[in-house]
Amino acid sequence: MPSLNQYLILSAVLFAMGTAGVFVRRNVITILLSIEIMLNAVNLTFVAFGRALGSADGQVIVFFVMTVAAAEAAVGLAIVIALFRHRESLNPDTFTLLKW
Amino acid sequence: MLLLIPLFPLIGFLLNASFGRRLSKPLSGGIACASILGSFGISVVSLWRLLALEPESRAIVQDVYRWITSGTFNVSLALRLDPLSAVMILVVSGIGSLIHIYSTAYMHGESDSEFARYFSYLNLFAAFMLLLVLGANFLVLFVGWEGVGLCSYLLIGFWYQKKSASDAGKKAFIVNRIGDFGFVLGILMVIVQFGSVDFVAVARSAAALRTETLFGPVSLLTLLLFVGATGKSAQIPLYIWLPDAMEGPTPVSALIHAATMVTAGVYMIGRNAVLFSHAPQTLTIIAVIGAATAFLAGTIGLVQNDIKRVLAYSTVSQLGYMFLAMGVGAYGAGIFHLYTHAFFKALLFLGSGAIIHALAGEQDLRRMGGLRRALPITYWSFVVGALAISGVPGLAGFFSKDEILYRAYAGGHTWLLAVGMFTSLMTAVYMFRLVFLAFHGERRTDPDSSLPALSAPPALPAVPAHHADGHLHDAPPAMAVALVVLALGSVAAGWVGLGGRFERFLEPSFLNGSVAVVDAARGIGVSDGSAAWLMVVSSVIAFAGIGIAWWYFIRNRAAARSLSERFGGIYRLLVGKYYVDEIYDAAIVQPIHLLSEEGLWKGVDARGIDGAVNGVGELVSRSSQALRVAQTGSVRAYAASLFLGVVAILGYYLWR
Amino acid sequence: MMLFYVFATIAVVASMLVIAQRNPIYSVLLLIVSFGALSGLYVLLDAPFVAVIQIIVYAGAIMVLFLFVVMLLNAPVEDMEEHRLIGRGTLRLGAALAAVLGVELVWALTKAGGEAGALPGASVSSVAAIGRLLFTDYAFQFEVTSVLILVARVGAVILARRDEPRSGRTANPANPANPVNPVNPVNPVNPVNPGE
Amino acid sequence: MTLSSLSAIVPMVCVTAAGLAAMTAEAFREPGETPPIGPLGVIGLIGALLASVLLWNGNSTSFDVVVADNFGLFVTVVLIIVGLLSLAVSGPVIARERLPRGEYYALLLFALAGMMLMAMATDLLVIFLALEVLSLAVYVLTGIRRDSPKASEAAFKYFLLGAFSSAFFLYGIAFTYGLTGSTRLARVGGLMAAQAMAPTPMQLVALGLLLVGFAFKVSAVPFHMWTPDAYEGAPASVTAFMSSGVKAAAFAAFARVFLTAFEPLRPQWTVVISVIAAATMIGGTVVGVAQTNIKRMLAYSSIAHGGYLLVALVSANDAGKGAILFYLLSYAVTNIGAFGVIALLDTFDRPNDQIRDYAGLWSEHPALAALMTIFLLSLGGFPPLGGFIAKWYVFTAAMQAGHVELAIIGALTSVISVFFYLRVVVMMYMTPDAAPARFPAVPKIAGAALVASALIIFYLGILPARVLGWAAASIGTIF
Amino acid sequence: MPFPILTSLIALPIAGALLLFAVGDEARHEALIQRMALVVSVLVFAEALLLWMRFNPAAADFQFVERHAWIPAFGITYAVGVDGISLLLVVLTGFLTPIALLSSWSSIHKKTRAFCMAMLLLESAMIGVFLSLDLFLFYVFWDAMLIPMYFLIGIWGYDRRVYAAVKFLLYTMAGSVLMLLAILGLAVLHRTATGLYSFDLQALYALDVPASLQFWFFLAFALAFAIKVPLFPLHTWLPDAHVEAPTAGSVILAGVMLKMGTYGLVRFAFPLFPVAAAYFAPSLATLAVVGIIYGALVAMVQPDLKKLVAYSSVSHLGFVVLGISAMNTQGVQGAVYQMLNHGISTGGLFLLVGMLSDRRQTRLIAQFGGLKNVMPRFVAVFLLVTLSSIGLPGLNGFVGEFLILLGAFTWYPWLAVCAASGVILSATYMLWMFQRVNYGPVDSDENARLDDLRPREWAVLLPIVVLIVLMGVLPNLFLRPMSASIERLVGHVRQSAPAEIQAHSRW
Repeated sequence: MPSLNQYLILSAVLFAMGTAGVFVRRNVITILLSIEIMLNAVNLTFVAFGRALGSADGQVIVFFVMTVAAAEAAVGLAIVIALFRHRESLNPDTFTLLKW
Repeated sequence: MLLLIPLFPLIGFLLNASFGRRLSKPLSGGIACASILGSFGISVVSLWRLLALEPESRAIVQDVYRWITSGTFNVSLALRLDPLSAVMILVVSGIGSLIHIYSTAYMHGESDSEFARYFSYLNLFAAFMLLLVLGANFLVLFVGWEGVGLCSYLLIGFWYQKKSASDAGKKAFIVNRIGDFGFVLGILMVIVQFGSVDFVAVARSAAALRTETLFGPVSLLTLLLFVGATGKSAQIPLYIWLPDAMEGPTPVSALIHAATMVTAGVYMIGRNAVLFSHAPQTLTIIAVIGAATAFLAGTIGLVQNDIKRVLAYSTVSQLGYMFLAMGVGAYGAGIFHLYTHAFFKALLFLGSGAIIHALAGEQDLRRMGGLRRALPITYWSFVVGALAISGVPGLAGFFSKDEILYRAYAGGHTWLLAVGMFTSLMTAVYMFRLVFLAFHGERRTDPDSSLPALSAPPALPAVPAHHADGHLHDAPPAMAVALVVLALGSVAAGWVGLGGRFERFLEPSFLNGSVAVVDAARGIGVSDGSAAWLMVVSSVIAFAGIGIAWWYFIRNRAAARSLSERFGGIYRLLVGKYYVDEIYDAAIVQPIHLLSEEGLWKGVDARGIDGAVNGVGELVSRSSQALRVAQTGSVRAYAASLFLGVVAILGYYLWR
Repeated sequence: MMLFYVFATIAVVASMLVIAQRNPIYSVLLLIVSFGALSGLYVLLDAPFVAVIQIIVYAGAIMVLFLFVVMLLNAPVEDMEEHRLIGRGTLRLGAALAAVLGVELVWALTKAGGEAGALPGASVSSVAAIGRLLFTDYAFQFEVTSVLILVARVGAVILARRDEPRSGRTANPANPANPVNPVNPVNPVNPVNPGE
Repeated sequence: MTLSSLSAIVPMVCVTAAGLAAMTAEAFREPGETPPIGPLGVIGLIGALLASVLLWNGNSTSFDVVVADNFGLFVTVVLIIVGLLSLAVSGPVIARERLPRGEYYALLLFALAGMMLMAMATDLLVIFLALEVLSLAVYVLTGIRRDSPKASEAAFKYFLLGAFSSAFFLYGIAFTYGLTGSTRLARVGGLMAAQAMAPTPMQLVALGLLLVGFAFKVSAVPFHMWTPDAYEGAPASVTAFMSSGVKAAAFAAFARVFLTAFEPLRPQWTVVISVIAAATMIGGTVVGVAQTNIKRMLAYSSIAHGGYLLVALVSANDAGKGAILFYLLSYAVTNIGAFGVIALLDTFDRPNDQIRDYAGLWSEHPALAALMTIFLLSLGGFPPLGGFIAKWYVFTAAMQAGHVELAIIGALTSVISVFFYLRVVVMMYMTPDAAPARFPAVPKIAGAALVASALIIFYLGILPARVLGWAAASIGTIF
Repeated sequence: MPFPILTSLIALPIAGALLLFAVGDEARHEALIQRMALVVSVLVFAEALLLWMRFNPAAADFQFVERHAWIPAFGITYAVGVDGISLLLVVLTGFLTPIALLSSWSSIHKKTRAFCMAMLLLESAMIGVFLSLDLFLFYVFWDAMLIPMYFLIGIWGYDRRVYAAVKFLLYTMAGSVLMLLAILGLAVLHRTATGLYSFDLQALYALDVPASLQFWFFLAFALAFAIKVPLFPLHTWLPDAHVEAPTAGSVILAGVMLKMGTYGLVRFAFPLFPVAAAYFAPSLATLAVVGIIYGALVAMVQPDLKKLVAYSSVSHLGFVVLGISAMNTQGVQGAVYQMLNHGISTGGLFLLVGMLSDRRQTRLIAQFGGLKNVMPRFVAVFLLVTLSSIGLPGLNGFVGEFLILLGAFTWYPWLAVCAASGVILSATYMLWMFQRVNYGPVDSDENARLDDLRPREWAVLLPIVVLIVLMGVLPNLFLRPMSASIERLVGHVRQSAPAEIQAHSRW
């Protein structure tokens, strides 16, 4: 029976990985994916805490988070499509019309 | 009543200043003369009223209105007529009137508007001068003091198109300002020391003090006042402006730079006799400076070739004489000399004016000579003036000079006496050099070869040939009147002082109702016959001087030449007026100018301070550019900065 | 206990591979794997409902959406060309920051003593309970999510919609050679909100 | 549940309804006709306004997660004003850019609803949801000019960073939930107070992560990088809307969370927020100096203003209580005015968004130039304009709270900011115009809206007493 | 309730400015606009004179006080009142504005309406500054004043006008924001003392501020005012602003605005923080004296007439600050008097220079010469104004300078000595300039073609000429109203400074 902290640490590690994703990949899709990783890490935390507190709120919140994640994904991908229409690329570094 | 005395000329000024350009010459000239004559009349009347009073309480005071009030300090525009100021107003308005009249003829060449402008200035001067001598306190005196300075500035620069003229005017004003700097500080000290600016009040509280044996506050403030006097009365080290002031019209030189304004310093000391008597150190300094000035100016006067400059230096030298008198405590004698000097020096200037008028602006002695026959009136009046200033017995100069010398001797100032005597010798010499060169010998139009050429004054105005040999006309009536009257004055003026009557008359002004500190300081009365030998000596000196002049400038010119060659160095030094102007220019004027231009303005202001100010702006925009580049436009860089923030915050919380 | 480590390792490794992949398609698939592991963990935390919707919504819907877009845009491999605007330095810094962040979080958790205890036995796990909560206490939030999704849908539509070319200030760089079919990205989200 | 218990959400419901109406109207319109969608929005907003006026001092609560206290209502009113003004300036932009009118208005209204909810929510989860609603709507609005690469790029950057920040925010919520077993601010506050003396690392991490989430939304340095790009890329009307609306809502929630739930940890967050505030004020102003694009310039200026608001937050004491709200109001009105002018000047074929494009505006559009001047001077904090009173209020609060250093930094940076505001003024008045008559005519409604905002600014500057009183009273309801 | 004369003084110009809106700003309305503006400003002047008539010179306290709650929560009131110190400055403002407006009739033809409005708004802001009895109100006017001036310089100025305008604005703001913080600090202090905020001047006079804080507050105030004066190292904005500003702007700037700084010192910095004031007075005075000499020396070598006058202002205002620092009746009274003098004589100089540059489109001294030949009347006025600015006795300049010197001499003789040397220098640079411009022959034929004063220009200059003489001859006319208030001020400041500080400052 693993302890709460193990779950939390696991989610922390996942969260950190998500953040790392922005920098190691030069691909917008992957960056969006790493955001999903972060959200899932948070979900894990919620569920674990809910379990520890013995309340179902955690799980309900996770439900909402998933909805948000879906919505974000939809909008994000739409933006990516719009962007891709202008530049034949998914490399975030090419989108630098706006700077300084 | 008293107020009217300065008010008349002031009104004249206002009239001429505002409508002058529309008035004809006779009218504007008439207004001017009328106004000054009016104030002369009132002066005579008020002198009469003064004489009616008790000798001890001879003073008429008029408090016109409260001028400045600030806390405990207040000054009113008060006028005070006492023997001293009576003498002064008579001199000013009397000689002033003569010169006004003289000017109507002398300035006739000017256009209407210029003519009016000239007379408005002249009236304004008279007004301020009268205010100066009538003022009952330091500030009123100072108003007049600066006012006459202004007028002298305007009149010296009357021919403003001539750069030399406007330069001279500016120089006069600024040098005077330097003196006034001291004078103002002196007044401030007076206020601090005595809590009042009223002459009588100051004298009273000063009399209460003990005479300073060491250099104390009173000595300091008197010295500061004297600095003002050196400026106004052209004493070392501030005498340099007076010779240049000759750029002005000659009557102006006669009135302002000989008879009246330049004597204001002497008057001021006489006015504060009690104060100065309490500061022996200052008096000594005054005496020494006076003597030195007298001597120095005399030596320069010996070799000048511009007729007006000779007179100017002689004026400086005579003023030195007066200060010498003041310095040895002979206030009466000093004022006496002031009074006599006014006559003959005005006479001499007007005479020279007549010559210049006749020669159409020629001022160089070497272009004159043999004018005796052509200008008889001018000649004889001029000779009288020369005799008077040289101290030939019986004429005005003799009495006053002799009085001064006697006082110096009686006060035990042997050196001063010696200097005084030598100076009067020189006086006689250069005056008669002038007479002989101008009037005797034969008519010359080109510079006399027998005179050393290196003393050519700058830019001799070329004389129109027809004038040079064409017949010369003597002074026109308006000028002649002035000359004659002044000539008579120069003869007669001295006699009023016979047996010290003049000084006894002035005494109350010096005492200002205080104990008789003036002579008590020296414990001697006025001159009686006891020093008859001194009179003899001084008359001998006078004649000796005339003789020397005769020897060198009539008998054999070559001697003068050889003399000047033998002492070439000294001669050049004298002709170059000891190069004082050059020294001042190099030592003060240029450095200041350079400092301000390169150092302060372009250096400190533009580069230093403003540089710093703009530097701040520069710094901001530079750093702005630098930070701006951090906004690379790459979303991943933005994310990096975001995470940086997160890590920093969490780190702070955990590590703390 | 055993299972925990198994699922944990799978989740971590899979996620690591997700961001290690060049080809986005692989990343997506790997992410689905890691999500599976996560739902396993949810089961361990006896939250079956979450575990299920994790599979249905995430793996089933969202990831499919991703996959869909990846294929739509068919830009399989990322271009390797460098862009001077963002140097390697920044990236290294970023990665380092991510690492530091992880360390900080873990440290904070280990430093915290209180919650380190084992999980209590009892727990609310029945779907019914959650459902009740969802429609009583969380009714308002639920409605809010409906607006949220409405916004998302509208946004997705107008952003991704193929626009009729118009002249204007921005003659946009040559449109994609490949025909882009209009997509409606909102469908997958429908199942999770019967609220509408 | 009785009907009265729904009262608190009436304002946002009105707005949402208006949004839905807008969509429906768009959906069922005949091709070619243009249904009056703008007016619909106006009606909704008026309704919301009436509702909030009626709710004033009511302190009613709905679902126990939304409270219509005066604080929330004040911000709501500010948001309604923002909404009205942005509706007014949006019209011309939509027409010119051929934007999808219905969707545009709908998204704008939904975003407003989200903002209102954010201002009134008393539950972290609700705040998060509201945040997402408004963020998603604004992301879309930013990129709504599909044909412009700049717009899409702006939307993308804004979205990506926004998603990250909300992940952090959510993580913070998770920890808070774990610590307190609830997301209700009241309960969170209680448990935070319980161990405020020795806060556990997890408390601090939760605090930090929430802080990050808010700091991003209010675009505080160093979480500000998205701001200039998003502001430049978005259509000017949208920029106007988000630069004032988003900031207002975010600050409302920020203040509510940190002054109620995390009030016990004030010593912990004061330091951090002070540093961030200083960095924000300096960074915003200094970088603004070098800008040549007026939208970017104003973006940096709004970053700087975020800094002043943060100062107001840290020094939120009985003096500075009202400062935040008053500043929000005056800033929102001024900023929307400034961007409104930009929106009106921008033409179909050229953006006119470079500062040098404003040369000679005075001679062509004296009225617009005057309005722009008023807005800029108010941003610069000159009396007798609202911006001055706002700054003065903030500085008073700072002095009262003893944050002299922040006050000094604020004062000096406002001087620097004046420099770049003046560059526009110099262009408008003191530089001869290069090419004459480039500027479009000004539509009546939009012009009227700008005049109205100018009048509001003058009112706030000359007779601020009443509004100041309201602001102080309002925030009094939360702590 | 009595007629609110002070408020109407402030409001009248604003009303006038709004009235101008009624007229379109087309060129054909120009004359009308100019006349309307002039009429309004003349009315203001008339009202100011009325105020003077009804002013009770015997009373030291503020008169015609109006007090209305403004922001009660912070104890901010709309409080205006006038005492002997501010009275004449208000009159001066009312006096100079019509003159400035009239002087611009021939020179300003671009956007005349905006110009007139700016002038009027500026006037009411300036009057407001002099009349406010509430620090907050004061600051509002103080800052609001900058904007019209900024536009005046920036739009209607000469070549480098933008640089000058921006520099002027930022320079001044940089100082005043710190003053704002000090004001806030005072209010907060008042709250900690009494529990209520207050920005009311008299309430804050009564408040005793701890010495340590006084120093900081005083420095903040002094910085703001010193920049405005401007005091020696902070003066570099002035030459630029003066040179680039249009004539009317320069007149107002030199005539009234610079007085704000010195007025601020008298009204706020010294009485609010007597201890700090006593502590810093000697150094302040030293800076002032440095400024006197420095300004004069730099003015001497200026090739540009306006720059020369600008630097001479630095020198003259040095005197004012010196007098204030002396903090005795003569010093302060002289200082206030000198403010008026400077306003009139320097204003006059700028008008004259403006007339020259209108005629010749240049302000370089070298370009002129021999003007006396062609425009004698102009030169006569020029001479009079020059003399008044070098402090010739009998004209206005002397009275102020002498009183200041007297006050300073009784305090720190050496400072007075150094300051007095400014008397020499001022004569030097002014007369040199005068000579180069007016004397000598007419060398260039542009100069030969210049025409003498026109009637409108007479109308502009005559009041100034009259005042120059009047203030020199009958100074008591102006000194009496201010004496009571100044006596009280001096008393207040001197008593509040503790002994050891007294010893330091020799007060």
